[in-house]
Amino acid sequence: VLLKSSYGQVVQKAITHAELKIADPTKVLGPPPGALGTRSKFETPVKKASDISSRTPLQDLFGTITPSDLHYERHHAGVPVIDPHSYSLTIHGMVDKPLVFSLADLKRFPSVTRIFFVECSGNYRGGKAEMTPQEICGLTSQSEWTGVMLSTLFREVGVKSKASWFLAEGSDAAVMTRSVPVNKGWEDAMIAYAQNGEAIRPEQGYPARLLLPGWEGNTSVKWLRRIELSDQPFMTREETAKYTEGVKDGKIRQFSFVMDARSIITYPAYPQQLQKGWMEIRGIAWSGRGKIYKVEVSTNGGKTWQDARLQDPVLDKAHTAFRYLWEWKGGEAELLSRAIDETGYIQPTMKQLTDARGQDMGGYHLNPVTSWLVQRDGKVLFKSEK
Amino acid sequence: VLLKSSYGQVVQKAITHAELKIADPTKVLGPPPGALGTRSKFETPVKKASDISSRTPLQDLFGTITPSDLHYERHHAGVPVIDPHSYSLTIHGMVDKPLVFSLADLKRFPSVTRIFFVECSGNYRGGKAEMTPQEICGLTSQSEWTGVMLSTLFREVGVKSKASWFLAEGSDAAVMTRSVPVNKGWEDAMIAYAQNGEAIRPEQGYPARLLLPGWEGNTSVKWLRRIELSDQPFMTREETAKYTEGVKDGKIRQFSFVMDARSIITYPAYPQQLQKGWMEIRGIAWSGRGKIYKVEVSTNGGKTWQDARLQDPVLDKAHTAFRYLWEWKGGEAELLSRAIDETGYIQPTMKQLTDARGQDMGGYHLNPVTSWLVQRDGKVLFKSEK
Amino acid sequence: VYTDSANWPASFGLGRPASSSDIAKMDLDVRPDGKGLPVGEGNAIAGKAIYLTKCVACHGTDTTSGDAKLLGPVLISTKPGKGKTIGNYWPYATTLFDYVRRAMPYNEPGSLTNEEVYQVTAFLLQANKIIGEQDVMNAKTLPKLVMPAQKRFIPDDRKGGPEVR
Amino acid sequence: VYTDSANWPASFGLGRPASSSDIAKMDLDVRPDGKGLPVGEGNAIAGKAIYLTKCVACHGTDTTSGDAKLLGPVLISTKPGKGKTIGNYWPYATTLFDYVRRAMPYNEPGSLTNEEVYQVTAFLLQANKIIGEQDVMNAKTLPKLVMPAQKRFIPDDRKGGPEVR
Ligand code: HEC
Ligand code: HEC
Ligand SMILES: [Ca+2]
Ligand SMILES: [Ca+2]
Ligand SMILES: [Ca+2]
Ligand SMILES: [Ca+2]
Ligand SMILES: [Ca+2]
Ligand SMILES: [Ca+2]
Ligand SMILES: [Co+2]
Ligand SMILES: [Co+2]
Repeated sequence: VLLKSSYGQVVQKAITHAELKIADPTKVLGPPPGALGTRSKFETPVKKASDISSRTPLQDLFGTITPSDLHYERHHAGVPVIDPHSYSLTIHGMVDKPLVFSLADLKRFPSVTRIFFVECSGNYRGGKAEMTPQEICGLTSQSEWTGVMLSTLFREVGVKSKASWFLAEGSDAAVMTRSVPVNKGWEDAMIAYAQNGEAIRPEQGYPARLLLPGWEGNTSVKWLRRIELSDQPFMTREETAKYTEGVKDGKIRQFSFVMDARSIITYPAYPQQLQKGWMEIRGIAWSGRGKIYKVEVSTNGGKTWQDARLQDPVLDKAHTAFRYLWEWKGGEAELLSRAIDETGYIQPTMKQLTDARGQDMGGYHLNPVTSWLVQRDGKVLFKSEK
Repeated sequence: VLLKSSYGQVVQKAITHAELKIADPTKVLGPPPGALGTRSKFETPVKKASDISSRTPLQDLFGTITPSDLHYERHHAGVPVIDPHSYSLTIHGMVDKPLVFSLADLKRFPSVTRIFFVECSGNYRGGKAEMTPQEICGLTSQSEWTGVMLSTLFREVGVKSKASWFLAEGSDAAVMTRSVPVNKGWEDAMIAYAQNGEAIRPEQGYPARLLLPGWEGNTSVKWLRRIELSDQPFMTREETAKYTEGVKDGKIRQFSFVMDARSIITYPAYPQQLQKGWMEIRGIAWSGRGKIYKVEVSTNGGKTWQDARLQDPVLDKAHTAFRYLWEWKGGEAELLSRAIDETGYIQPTMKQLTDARGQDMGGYHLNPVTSWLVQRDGKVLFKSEK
Repeated sequence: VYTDSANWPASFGLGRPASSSDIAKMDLDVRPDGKGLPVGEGNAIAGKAIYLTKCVACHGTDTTSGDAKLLGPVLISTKPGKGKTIGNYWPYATTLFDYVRRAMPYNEPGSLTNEEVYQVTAFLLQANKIIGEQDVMNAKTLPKLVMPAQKRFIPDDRKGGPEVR
Repeated sequence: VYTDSANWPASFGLGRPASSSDIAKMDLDVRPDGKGLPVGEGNAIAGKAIYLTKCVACHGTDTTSGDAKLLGPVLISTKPGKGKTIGNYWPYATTLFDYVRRAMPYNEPGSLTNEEVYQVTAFLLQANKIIGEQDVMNAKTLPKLVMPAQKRFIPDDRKGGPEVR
């Protein structure tokens, strides 16, 4: 039935995609413009959730931006509900003028927008052949973040010259805390209130969070309510009992903040079924120490390596898409990628990591080269090193 | 009630944000990690829909990426439902080898990711003081697009040297068609299948669309099913009866593809209520002819102009965030911004446009400087020039 | 700029050849020179009957009140100042055939036969005083029509730089 | 790199002064030197009672089977090879007070009084063989404890460049 109305009005307001069974879409009017777009019903990318985290479906993504609702999650006591009108950020301790900022205050300061990744330092899983990129290292995601530089707020409160660390505290039920060297605060720490063009999502710290570009995700405290300047670290549970890793001689490495360079091939990868012919091997590479300088790809298990093409612009501390043309003529193959960052760091193998750190290195800061085995029948399997 | 389970499991799986009434979020466990993130219930950005289009809420956005579900919509017969498995793109006409590509085929070709805006050439509304940026010019949005360059497909089908135009045809119920000079195809046209990291949304052309960076949105045919190479334009309805504009002496300007440089202040803007003190005047600037070279801001109705700060990286044919620090001490003010692109084009006033094109210039390609009147009481109103 | 094809194979071997019948199935366009026009023909008298059944509800007639809320734009008007219409704005008659065939009637796009499209095209041209009631529109005659507005169309003269155009 | 503060005013005048009571309300942290520890005290005997009421369901006891599916990590274990526990991994006793006060019990975080936190902290330290049953934990004694694992902690020595560390 047609509704008469002014120019151009269309009529099936109530019909959803799912109800439409379209033989020839050129013959049937579709739904009119709406208030919010949708995903195609043929596309259902989802995070893979455990009790304590959920992982970004890297194998389903293109380019470098992670859709906000697919950003990985890691929280220690669930996602708090925070009313933006009662939200505040208090900065105190070794400062001249302790101040309380409302969200509106934060938004009036000079702002900055920057694309970079956030990665959990526990971002490695192995152990079987049937693993997707999401399962192996889906605890990394990238957004366009907007907020105020922490240095701008430091200037406002007058951070004392003797202050060497600050405590960042969240207002989730874990009241999450981490100690951060003041230098990082002056350098490039950001208090972000927006993500990918809109208000930051609750799972990512709504209404405002700390962001320490290139550093392990846990330090980028979400739902940030307080910053205390100090002349020593606070030795919170997360920086002592957690997020530290065994190294040789029974030692435990602490304050291992930076995420080392890494890459993963996301196509082809398990569970894709390969077809013969030309294709583009694709993946992402990133480094917490700066820009990706180069990504090398091997299709023969590391015997020879070729340079992949990097997607411009290559940004600092950002997921960088890489691409490499390959013709699969059938037969077995082993696909690897390794990232090299601008410091000259070369993504290591698992063996190199174990050699350097010892057998008790635990699960943090593991960034081994990932290897995919292509079988004769086109099956692609993860070659787990553990 | 607690559910016993393995390490770290939390318990309120069924409780949604809306049900939670949190006094102190540090005292209540939140919901655990999930398969898809959500918007905060305190944030409800929406597109403003008419019968034929819906507009991006520019005043609610930060940075430069438009969340995919807030991308503006303009379609001529609704959003078609297209099964990606039966989708195909046929390229024929003046080519050596007419070919039919499946979506899977398109995705195997060398791919490219690029951030740029798409804008409707009818993107101007005026007429009253109570208008938001969304209402004035919300028919522009920006995404990170991924796809195959049309030049790559041209190479594959062997476009004949005499071909000078191509027809792009959609598979919506309007079977939308536009003629495009072949040069644009070789230069930077893209067949995109992904947007902001994931499959392109139905409203933006799922599963694949043409994208002509910097050109009026209508030419970037969505739901692309066919490209025909020709030695002349096809003179479709959209490039004759529509998307043409009257200029002086009764003439009608046709094939006016490029979107001229433009900017708009999105904060402060109607309906914001200004508070005295320092703030950042913010907006976006863009040009279909290349990079934004400069944005100038005036706070006194155009008497004096200052350079705004541009957000890095400044990308080609891309929404570029600009920022300018301003202290409102009370009293009246008039805020303006003007974009200057790398060709030296300076965003004109409405009067300059009318002077150049005459009174019958119609509603396409109107990019006048936008002016906001700040009243004594802090109200911000649009100063409509028409 | 965006592709470095130096190491590409001559062909990626992707896609399948498009057969003539593949193409014919979707090759819907009509060019100003008549390329794409199908066999068949029609005149305004036959077209009027179709228009009054399938089009008038949304597009009205010359006697429809200017205040009427129509779902579609006015197609028939001899009144001056009626904005962009077929008679005063459309540069090519072939466009009318092409557009009606692909997109109209709005609620049942693609439902008209080629014959019906010729007929209703003839009717709209006649109602807009381009042709007479008896004139037959077909693949030969339609491209020959010179529309009143055609001479008004000029190519885009904007080119960047300081000048506003 | 990201801010050009050349033309900034000395202060943007945004935010309001934080009063001592504003700060006191949320100043929850405890440093290794004891800064932040509140008045109050407790010993392991009192702490055990709390533990058995409010903690044991999720954390078990030394006799809990290794196969038990616990909601929380094992806190008390004298068995070797039990992974990272308070006795063999935690470098500072103050961390225990700080963490329990802010985050435990998991289902009712922030519900313990300072006195209770001292008590349960004492119990966990005693159960992990750091202190005796009668030792009183308070703002004076707690920072003085030297935890067995403290000497194992070293700063990060990774620094980019070709060497894998
Ligand atoms: C259900 C409503 C409806 C019916 C029935 C309908 N139309 Fe339309 N028509 C429209 C709408 C709406 C538009 C504008 C579409 C757009 O702008 O994309 C339109 C546009 C047109 C145009 C282009 C007008 C211009 O100035 O650009 C022509 C020509 C046209 N219709 C012809 C016809 C013919 C011939 C029929 C019958 C065979 C028909 N229409 C039946 C709603 C209708
Ligand atoms: C409802 C379950 C539950 C209860 C009750 C509970 N806890 Fe926990 N506890 C947990 C979980 C889950 C974690 C891990 C949290 C994380 O990793 O973020 C934890 C972590 C801890 C840790 C840190 C362990 C480590 O190795 O890092 C300590 C210490 C602790 N709890 C003490 C207590 C004390 C003391 C009580 C009682 C006053 C208590 N817990 C009650 C679930 C519980
Ligand atoms: Ca309408
Ligand atoms: Ca670490
Ligand atoms: Ca669990
Ligand atoms: Ca145009
Ligand atoms: Ca054709
Ligand atoms: Ca403190
Ligand atoms: Co509120
Ligand atoms: Co299907």
